[in-house]
This record gives sequence, C-alpha cells and structure tokens, in this order.
Amino acid sequence: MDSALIPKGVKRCSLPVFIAGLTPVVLVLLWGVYAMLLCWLKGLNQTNMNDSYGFALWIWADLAVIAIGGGAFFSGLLKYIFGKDELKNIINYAVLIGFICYSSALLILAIDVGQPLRSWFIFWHANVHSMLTEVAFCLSCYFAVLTIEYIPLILENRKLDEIPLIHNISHNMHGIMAVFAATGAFLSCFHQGSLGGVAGVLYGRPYVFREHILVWPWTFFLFTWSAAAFGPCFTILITKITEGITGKKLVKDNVISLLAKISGWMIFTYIIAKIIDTFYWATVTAPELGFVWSDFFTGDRSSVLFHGYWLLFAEIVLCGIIPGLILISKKHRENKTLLLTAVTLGTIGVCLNRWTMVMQPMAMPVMTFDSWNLYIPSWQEVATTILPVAYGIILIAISFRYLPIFPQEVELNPIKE
Amino acid sequence: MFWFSFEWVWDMGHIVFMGGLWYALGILGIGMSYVIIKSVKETFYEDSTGHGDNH
Amino acid sequence: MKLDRRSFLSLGVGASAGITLSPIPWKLMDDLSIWSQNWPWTPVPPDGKATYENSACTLCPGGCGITVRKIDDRIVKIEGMTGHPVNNGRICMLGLSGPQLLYGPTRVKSPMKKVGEKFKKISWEEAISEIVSKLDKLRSGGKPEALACITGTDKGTVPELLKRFLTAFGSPNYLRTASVNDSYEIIMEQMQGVRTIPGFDFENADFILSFGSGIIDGWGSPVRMLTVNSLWKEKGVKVVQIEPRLSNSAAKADKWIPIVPGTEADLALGLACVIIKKSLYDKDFVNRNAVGFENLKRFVMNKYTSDQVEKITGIDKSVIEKMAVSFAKASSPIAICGKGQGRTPGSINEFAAVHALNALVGNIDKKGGVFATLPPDYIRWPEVIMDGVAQKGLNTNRIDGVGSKNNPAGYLLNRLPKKINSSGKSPVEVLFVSGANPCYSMADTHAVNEAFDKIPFIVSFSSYMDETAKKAHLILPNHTYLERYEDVPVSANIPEQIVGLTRPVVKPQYDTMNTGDVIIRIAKSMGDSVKDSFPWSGYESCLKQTLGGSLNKLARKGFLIAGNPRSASGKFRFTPAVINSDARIEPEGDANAFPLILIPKDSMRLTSGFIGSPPFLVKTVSDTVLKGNDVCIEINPETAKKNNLSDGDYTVLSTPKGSARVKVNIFDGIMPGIIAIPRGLGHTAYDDYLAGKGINYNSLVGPVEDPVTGLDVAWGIRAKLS
Amino acid sequence: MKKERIDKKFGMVIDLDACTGCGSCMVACMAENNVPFKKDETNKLDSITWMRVYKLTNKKPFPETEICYLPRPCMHCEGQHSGHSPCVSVCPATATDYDMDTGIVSQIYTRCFGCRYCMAACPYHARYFNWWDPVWPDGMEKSLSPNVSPRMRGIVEKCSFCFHRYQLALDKAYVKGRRELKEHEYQTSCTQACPSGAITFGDLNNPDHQVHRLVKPDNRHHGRPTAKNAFRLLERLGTNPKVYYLSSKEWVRRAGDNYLDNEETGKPLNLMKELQPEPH
Repeated sequence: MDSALIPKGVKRCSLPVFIAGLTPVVLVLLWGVYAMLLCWLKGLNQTNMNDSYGFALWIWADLAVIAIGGGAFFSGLLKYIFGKDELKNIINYAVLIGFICYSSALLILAIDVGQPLRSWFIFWHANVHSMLTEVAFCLSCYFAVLTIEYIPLILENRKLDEIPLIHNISHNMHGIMAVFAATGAFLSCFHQGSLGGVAGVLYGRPYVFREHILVWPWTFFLFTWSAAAFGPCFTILITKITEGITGKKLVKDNVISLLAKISGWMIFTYIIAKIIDTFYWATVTAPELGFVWSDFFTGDRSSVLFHGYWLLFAEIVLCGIIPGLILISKKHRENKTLLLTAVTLGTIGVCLNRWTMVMQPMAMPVMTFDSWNLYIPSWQEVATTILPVAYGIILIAISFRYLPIFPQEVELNPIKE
Repeated sequence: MFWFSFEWVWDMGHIVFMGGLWYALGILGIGMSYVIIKSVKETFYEDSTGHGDNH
Repeated sequence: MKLDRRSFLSLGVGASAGITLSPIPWKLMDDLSIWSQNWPWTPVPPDGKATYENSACTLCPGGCGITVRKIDDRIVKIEGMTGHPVNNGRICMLGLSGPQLLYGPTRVKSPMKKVGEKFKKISWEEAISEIVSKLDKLRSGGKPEALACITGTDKGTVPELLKRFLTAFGSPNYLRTASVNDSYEIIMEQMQGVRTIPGFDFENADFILSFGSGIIDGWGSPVRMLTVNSLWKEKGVKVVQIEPRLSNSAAKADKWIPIVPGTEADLALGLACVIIKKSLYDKDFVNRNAVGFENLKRFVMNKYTSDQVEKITGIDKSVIEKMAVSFAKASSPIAICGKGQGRTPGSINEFAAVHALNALVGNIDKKGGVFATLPPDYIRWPEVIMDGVAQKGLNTNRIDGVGSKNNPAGYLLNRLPKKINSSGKSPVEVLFVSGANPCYSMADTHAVNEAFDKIPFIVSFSSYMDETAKKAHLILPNHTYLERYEDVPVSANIPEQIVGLTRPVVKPQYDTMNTGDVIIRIAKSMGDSVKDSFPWSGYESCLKQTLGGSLNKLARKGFLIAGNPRSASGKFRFTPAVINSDARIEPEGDANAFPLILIPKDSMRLTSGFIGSPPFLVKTVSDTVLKGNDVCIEINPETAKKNNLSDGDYTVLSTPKGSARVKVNIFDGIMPGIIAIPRGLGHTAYDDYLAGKGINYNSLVGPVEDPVTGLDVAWGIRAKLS
Repeated sequence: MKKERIDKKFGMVIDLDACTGCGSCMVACMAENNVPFKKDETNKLDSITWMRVYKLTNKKPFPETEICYLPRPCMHCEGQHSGHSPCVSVCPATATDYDMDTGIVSQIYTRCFGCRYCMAACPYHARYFNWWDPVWPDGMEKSLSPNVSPRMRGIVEKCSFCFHRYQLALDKAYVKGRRELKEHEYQTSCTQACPSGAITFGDLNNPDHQVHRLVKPDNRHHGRPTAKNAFRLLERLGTNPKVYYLSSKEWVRRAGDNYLDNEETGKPLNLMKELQPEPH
C-alpha cells in the first residue's frame, strides 16, 4: 500500500500490521495529550507539585531525556570533529534519538511552566546570569541543529528524493553538515553543562550547591561529561531494542563496539570525577554550610525510603562504576548480555543522577525547623512524562519504516527473492 | 535579548552571552540560507545533472 | 502531474516562509501573552479616591478602635486606630478580616422566612407584621413570659432596647450568653461589694499569676493583652502561667507550671497559705480594708499547706512556695483566672481563691492592681410603661431560675435547654436571638439543638447565616458593624470606662436593618402599652438622645473615656460563702470508662463565639490543628504510647456526650493524660471556608453546674481514645 | 574593595521574645496584598502566605518543652554581591529584580512565566506559586485593594515589603516637597498590625532608624548583625537576608541556622574565617 515510500532494498511489514502494532502506542500518546491539555487548560493544580516541590517529575524528565539524548551530540562530535568515520553508520539513529529527546524536553518544558504563552519572555527579557536562560538558549538552538540534521534524513525518503529541489537541498545540507554538527556540539556542551549549573548554582540549597570554577559550578562539567558518557549508552540501548523488535541486525558490531568503548572510558573517567566531587562536597562544602553528610540522606521514615543512601550507591557504584568497567573491557563489551546490561545500567545511572539533583534538594529541608517533603506525581504528570516515550516510539517507527536510517541495513539484511 | 529592552546592560555578561546566542543563530541562519539558495539555484537555474551524485 | 506537485510544494514552502517572516506569528505571540497578563477572570480592583474613617470593632468584646481604608465606597482594609486607648494602632487578625465578613457569602441579604425547610425572601413589612401577630397572640393569651430573648452582651443601647422591649412586653426572660465575666461579676459583688467586671491595671503591674488565662490567646481585650505582654517583656515583669498545656500564653510566660486541671483553686489557696504563713501579706490592707482574714487564715492553714497542695495539684512544694513568695514580694502583683479566652465561666471557688490573692497582697484599687470599674453609665431612659399583662408576666419565675433561690448569677442560659427538653411543650414560644449563636457556642450542642427545635418561633437578628439563624423561623438581619451606628461600651477587664462608636463606613450592602430600629418598629406596631415605652422615632434618634452631648465627641474621636474611670469599692471580704474546697468541679464522666481528660484550647486564629472565623483566619490555622476537614487533637507522647497511637494517626475520641474521628498530633507540651482540642471548629453553618471543618468542642462536652452559682463551669470532660 | 553603599536598605527586625504567634501579621499581609484563599488551606505546601509564622519547639519532653514562633516574610536577600539574591540571580526572565536603591526584591507578575526556578533557589520557602486561579466569593472582590494587582494563575508571588506603600509614601512626601521619607512614613502592613510590636521596619543603612539600632548590621561583612541576641536565618549560606531576628533564647538562635555539633551558636566556622582581618 505504502511500498512506494519504503526505502529501496529493505523489507518492511505490511501497513495494517504496522498500524496495528502502533495502535496501543497511539492510545498512550492520546492519554498523554489529554493530560497535557488538562495541564494547559486548568493549570498546574493538575499536578502534585507544591511550593516546596516546584521542580519535580517534569524537570527530572527534562534533565534525563537531555542527558540520554546526549548521544547525538557526542557521536556527532566524534564523527565530524574527531573523524571517527565508522560512526556514520549509527549517527542517523543517534540524531533521530536526539531529536526525539530534545523535542520531548521542549514539550515537557512547555507544559511545566505556569504561563506557557509567555515562555518566550525567557528570550525577550533574558537574564544572562541565569543558568536557565543559558539552558533555554542552547537548548532551542541545539534543537534547531538537530532539526537541521534530521531534515536531510526525511528528504532522503524515496518519494521526496525524486523532487529535484528537495534532492538538492538534502544533498547540500549533507555538504555543510560538519559546520552544523560543530555548532551543535558547542551548543550541546554548554547546555548540558548549564543544566548541571541549574542545580549547582543554588547556593541556598546545600544538597546541590557546588564550588565554582570561573562562573560555573562543578556540576556544569559533571553534567556535560556524564551526558557524553551515558548518552551513547542510550543510543546503543535503543539500537539494540530496535534490532530486537525488527528482528534484524542494523548496525555492525564494530560500530557498536567502538561507541561502547568510548562510552566506557567516558563513564570510567566521569565516575572518578563524580566520586571526587562527592567527597569534596561531603567533607568540605557541606560542613562549611553547617551540614554533615548524613543530613542529606537521613530524614524521617518515608524520606529515607525515597532519598536514602541507597540512591548514592545505585548511582555511583551500581550504575556508574559497573557499566564503566564492563564497557572498557573489550572482552566484556563484546559479550552481548554484558553489553546490554552495561548500557541499561548506564542509562539508569544518568537518570538517577538527574533524579537526585532535582528531587533531593526539593525534598530536603534547609531551615532547621522545616521538614522533609515527599512527593508522588499525579497521573497527569506521569501521563505527560510517558507521552514523549510514546511519541518517540511512533517517530522511530515511522522513520525506520520510510527513511534510510541505517545505512548498513541493506547490506546486513539482503532480501532473498 | 535586544538592546532596546530595558533590562539590557552593556556589560561583559550580556556581550558574551548574547554574542554567543547571536553567533550560533547566525551560523544556523547563514548555513541554511546558503543551502537553500544554492539548491534553488542548482535546481532552477542550472543544469540539474551538473553535479555529481553520490548515491 | 510533476508540475502540479512542484507548484504545490513551492506554494506550501512559500506560504510557510511568508507567514513566518510576516508579522502575524509574532503579533499573535505578543497578543497571547498580553491576554495571559489580563485574564478576564482575574479581578482588577478599580482604583478610586482613598479615604480613612475611624470606627469601632465589635467582632469580640475587646473594644478596639479601627481605621477603615476605603477606595471610593469600598472597604479595602481595616487597620488599628492610632491613639485609641485600647489598641493604639494595632489590630488582631479577626479585626483585619472585617471586610470578609461584610462582603462575604455568609451574609443574610434580606429578611427571610422559613417555609418548610427553606428560607424565603420577604419584605420588612411582612416580617414585622408576622412577628407582631405572634407577639400579640402571646399577650392576648395572657402569657407574655413565653417570649424570651438571648443576646451576646447586655451592655449598650441595642441590648438595652431588647431588654426594655421584653419588660414592656411583660417577659422576665431576657438572657445573655455566658462568659468568664459572669463569674467575675459575682466575685466582685461578694468580695468587693460592687457588681461589675474587674479592671486590671496590667500596664502598671509587675508580676502576673495566670491560672490558665490565655493572656495572649484572646483573654480579655486581646490586642491590649498582646501589647501589654510586650510591655511586660520590656520592663522585665514576671509572668507565671499555670495550666496543663503549653499554650502560647504558657510558652511566652517566664514560667509555665503544669497543673492537674480543676485544681487551680487549691493551688491559689495553697499560695495564700504560704503567703500567710510567711507573713508576706499586706498587713495594712488586711487590717484596714478587709474583713474575714482570720477565717481565711484558719481555713488555709488547716487544709492547704504546701504538702497537701502538692498532692492535689501535682506541683512541687518548692515551686509553690517560691511562686507564693515571688508573688507576695512583687510590688504590684496581679492574679487572674478564667481559662483560655474566658469563653465559659469558672468555678466560683477558683475565682474567689484567686481574687483573694490580689487582696492578700493589698493590690486592690490602686495603680498596678485590680479596680472595680463600673460599666459606663450613660443609658438613662424614661421608666418603662407596663400594663397589667406586663406586670403579671414580669412576676412569673424566670425561666433560668435566677432570682428564685438567692442565686447570685445574672443569667443562667445554660439551664434553658434542659428546661425546654424536660417540658412537654416548650415554655418559650417566641425566642429572639441577637448577637449570639447559642446553637454553636453552648455546651452539649445536641441537647441545645433539640431544645431549639421545640421552640415554635425563633427570630434571629443575625447578619450572618450562623447555626442559630439556620434554626430560626424568621431572620431579620442586622447591618454589620461597618454599616451601622451603635455604641460599644467596652468591658474587657480594662480599668478605664471606654465607649466606642461604630458608624456606617459604607452604606448597607444588602436589605438589612439595624436591630435597634427593628425593635422600635416592632414596639410601635404593637397595639398596646408596649409602644409607649419607645418614644423614639428610630434607633439613631434614640442613640442621639441617649448620648446627648457626648455623641459629637464620640463621633469625632471614635471613642470616649467616660467620666470617673475607677470607682472605689467597699471593704474586701475574705471569707465569702463561696470558698469551700469540697465543691471542686470534677469533669463529667466515669474515670474507668474514660481514663483521659479532654480540654479545649483557644487560639487567636479561630473565633469561637458569635462571629464565625472568616476565610483569612481559617487559612492561618496550622496543619497540626486542622488537616483537610479533620481536626487534630494534641496529646503527650506518653498518652500516645499508652493508646498505641503515632503522630498523624486517626482515632476516635469519645466522651460521655459524643464521639468524633480525630487526627493525632503528638506534642510534648501537654500533660500526659490530657487531650486538647481546638475550640472554634466544627461549624455546620457559614460558608465553605468554615463549615464542615473539624469538630465542635461543645458537641463533645456537657454542662456542669457550679453548685453555688448554677453557671456552667465545665472546663473539660472525661474522654477516651480508641 | 567593597564600597560602602549609601543607598537605602530596607529591612526588618523581628523580636521573637515579643512575638506571640497570634498571626496578625499573616492576615495583615493577606488583606493588604490581595492574597487569595481557597476552601481548603490546610495543605501548607500550596497555601499562599507571604508572611508565614513558623512554630519552633526545643524538642524537649514534657514539661521542659518550649515553643517559639518565627514569622517569615521574604528575606529580601542581597547575596554576597549586590543583588545576587538566590532567586534574582536565577530568574531567567528578569521577572524578579533586586532594587539597588531600596534593597527590595521585586516580583513582576506579568513577566513571570512560572518556571519556579526561584522557588527551587529560595531556602526560606518565601516564594509561592499560584497553582490555582485566584477566586473570591461573589461580592468579596470588593475588598480588594487597587494598590496591588491580584495575581493570575501560573506565576510566582512573594512578600514585597509592601513596596506600594513606599511608593504611596514617596508620592505624599513629594507633594509636600520632600525627597526623603521619615521612618514612620513607610512601614509594612505586618509591622503596623503586629499587636505585640514585635516587628520593626526601616532603613538598615540609617543609623537613626530603629532597625539599625536594634541589630547594628556590619555592612563590611554583608550586614551581619553585631547586636547581642540578633541573628539571621541561614546566615552561613551567604544569602545575606535583610530580615533579622532577636531572641534571648540560645536554642532559638541555634535553630536559625545549621550547625555542626562542635560549633558554637552564632559562630559557625566558615563565617568566623571570613571575619578574620584581611591581610592587606
């Protein structure tokens, strides 16, 4: 039915099967859209956020999707700047994942602000000292870059490519893609960092406040580093999932292995930096502000459950050191199970890191007579957070079906007549 | 964002920060304009077979 | 085909580019944000001319002066009146919330008549003729005493008009809601020979001994007390607070002494014993200005030695002795009583014992002491004209039994429910209720409501749809204090005689009428001698004639310090019949079935009298007092442990009078075995900002009569948690 | 290096010994500033109270228990360098601003787009978000003051030190030909209402003003109070607040900040370091 649109040389399931498969995802998407509309029309009273928990699930989701979307900028950086040419076989997918992550982040932000109709004031009345301004600028610019990187992919659709103008545009865009990618890498470094800065500059919140280097707190560098380290994990994870669902090998092992190796070393070095940061924070920063380390993790009964030491262990050891060690060993990363374990743990690890940086400072009292707060998101928050996942699945499915995402697919999956 | 909004100050912060923004936007804008103009030219004003096709 | 697609695409691309580059999206973005800044459903208060007017606050008996800020004809803020002798520019949260009462949804907007279960709007003419016909029937039936009236205060022209109406009509059954002042009036009469409320010269006192009085929780004139409390801090005046719970007053006192509740009189007598034993009393005063000292001496030396009192009160002997010495050695010590805000009268023993302390140290009728301040006496009206029916009616026994058995109390409203409930047919056939909400504020709400249900015709003069108004058959809404003239005689333990004046700061917002006018109109419509007792054309002319020359001064300044402020009393009597320790007031209930004791707690953030808490007040109530619609009880960790409860748990609180689901708030500042519950919640009337929140303390407690006075002096009730 | 500012620096001193926790300040503030109210305000985490009275206890068992009330308006922090308040520095849209002339941290309701970053930044929970549309019962909007605009849903609001009163007082003074205000001419609504007289308000930089005399702020060290019994909330975070507290009770002063066990109240190690004389 839609065979004219499907790339040459690949096999896709029939349209009805495709639609049937997507239906449940679309239903989830609609649920999310409904929740989103509720939030827009009725306001943020639809959430369980409150004056203590002004930043909550959504901000975490934002930070998390941007961190795991970091695979796009980092593989772009590796390919276009450091010349790792093998990565061209996965870069399309990394770009697509990045595009989904970043558009999701923007959507969530648009729901999260109390006055979305005025959100452009962040540009118009920009306060250049605010990390959030830096985030907004870099985020939207980098989203533009990702769009520019994604457009040629769309234009390469078999049918569109037949139009000369479109063909020329996509061709010419490829021509100067390195310039865009470089700009994107620059922007991305900054906004990943400034997202870290968002938390690190809060000098009223000892849990997240960090000492500064120039104008940036430690977290600035840790966030960039961790996004670069864990972003590729997510790219590999999604690639593997896609391969699992389609039942096809889409990217050659050497490509994956290369990306995994780089990711592994990044994680390994990052986690060392993170441990040093944690140590310094616990032994120097916190005591100067009148806190002992345990104040951060031992609140009342319920808060320990949500904000106890286990989080720190999970983030640093379980989802940091372990995936790092797996991925830097050639033997282990070429073991399919271990590789999957490592990239899964890595993805969880970076999300956990973002979780603690957003949720813990909100939960923790700073005034001595204040108390720990516990927050459980409302269904509207959960639905709008799942919404991007559904949207991502749909966009990946459509893109995979109609666009030549994986250059190695034809070679790896020859069609037997 | 612009020098005519009242919170604007001509200080290092604004110059570096806004400079960065306009620089990035500039690259993207010029880059895309270049691509479009070039493509339109190639499509409508030149022989469309004139360039080497790489796929 | 190819051409078509190309032109279509070009068109699309061109159109998008065109729209993007055109001002349309940018203008739209701008317009939308401007719209979001001016949402039509977010009110924009109109600007206008700002003016200030002085008036008086009547929301509690405190008697503060207020300055009302207006924008054109809207009241936008109420502030304290600078230079006012009571509050000098300061104000409490209830006073600040006045505009919410004026403009709030609880107002009764016109005369209302109950038809079936619902109220129907009627005209003033209809309303008055309806009452008149009911009243005429009573008089023609020869039982004018079947008319009764309940007011919140018996001072001032409007209560006097009501009283006068009942007298002219022929009913002795004018009743007033009770308060701590009932006990104080009796004590002042018995010990100092003047029936009045004592005025305490706190400003000049240097030691305060409070037997559970909520000095800064709303006792007396709240703003004055708060101001005085700061003055004490400044001057280093010692304040000792004796009560089982760490109230704000206890927290801010120099010393908090927890006591077994109900044993306050014993402690006071114990202190007297120490003072007498150590010969620290004012011999000069005792010899020259007092009688009966020897009796008291014998009495306390015999039964109230420190050892004995320690056992009764649970207070360490050394603490008692130290306290007595500090009290006696101070130059102007004052001992006060009346628990919490003084919402209920107290045991006459306790009041007598405590007041005896003031006399022992000779701090009577002098600077920094206790004055027998008479209420301002400016209401001098011609004699009431009574016909035969009235004479006969007035000679009947009062429904509350006052006057029959040498009873010292002025009013015993607490006996009304029982009286009605025990009769087959209600002896009260028409009831006026003005400035009071007995269906909420009297103990044993259930019995009170049952009694009110039996009364055939209830007329409420309330400005607000309160619990009693809801029960009424006819509501004749009064103007609020911001819409009417009325004299406000202040009687809140202030030594000076102060009269304030409310004035119509704004014109009446609804179809309401000053209760004074309504009474005069009803009287004038009565076909007989009743109307002759009301020679005034209306309330304002009555007020003008009453106040005479002072009116101008009152109107100009907003208050008046009337005449000689302090009246000297006679010889102090130390041994009135009322000191009798066997009459300690025990809480109702069986100690085995109900091992705990429930006491109320008062706070400045909730009202518990006639005025319901406006939304601002409820908003400030802590979440350890009210959470959602659940009330929190305060218990000691030890009590919690014994009852297997943790903080935040839900449990059922039961007393002999009722039970309720409550939330547990564990608090170290309360004696083990005691449960405290906030007063002022559990309304069934008023608006959604107040109704249905928490439990009414009065629904859990029953009246306990003082054996001497007959007043309801219950200070708590036995309870259990399960 | 630091230059002495001669600008005004409005601040508040709250005497916790005098404060009775009656709550007048809270309502005075709500009435003055058109603060809305909901049917259920018992969830204190979404209840807008620019001025909130906290109840502190010494955490000792009966009968040694003590209570202290602590009114908490916006602290109008100055931060470590002028205007670097925790909240002002993070607001992306310049919707909250530090006024260099008065030291007042403003909030521009029509510019705020509700990102709540300032709330995350404020350790005092002095900032409140309008989760709901403000709704007054029918007729009660008549009690709203035209001097403060009611806030729309979806934005952040907070105590402004009744800035509109400053403007009104200035207008009045200008008419009389004066450029300077007298101390009593500009007072916040809570200060005016407080029945205990526990709140004092004025210019911290003016040695004649009561607030200055009460706490003797040391402007060379970010306004640290030098008077006995004076302290600020979370002093050691470096927020440099303009609300000072007085308490004669050590446990109350200690509750004002976070201390390590070995530190003396009022003398945290990091601030003591800062107070060392500079080497040059």
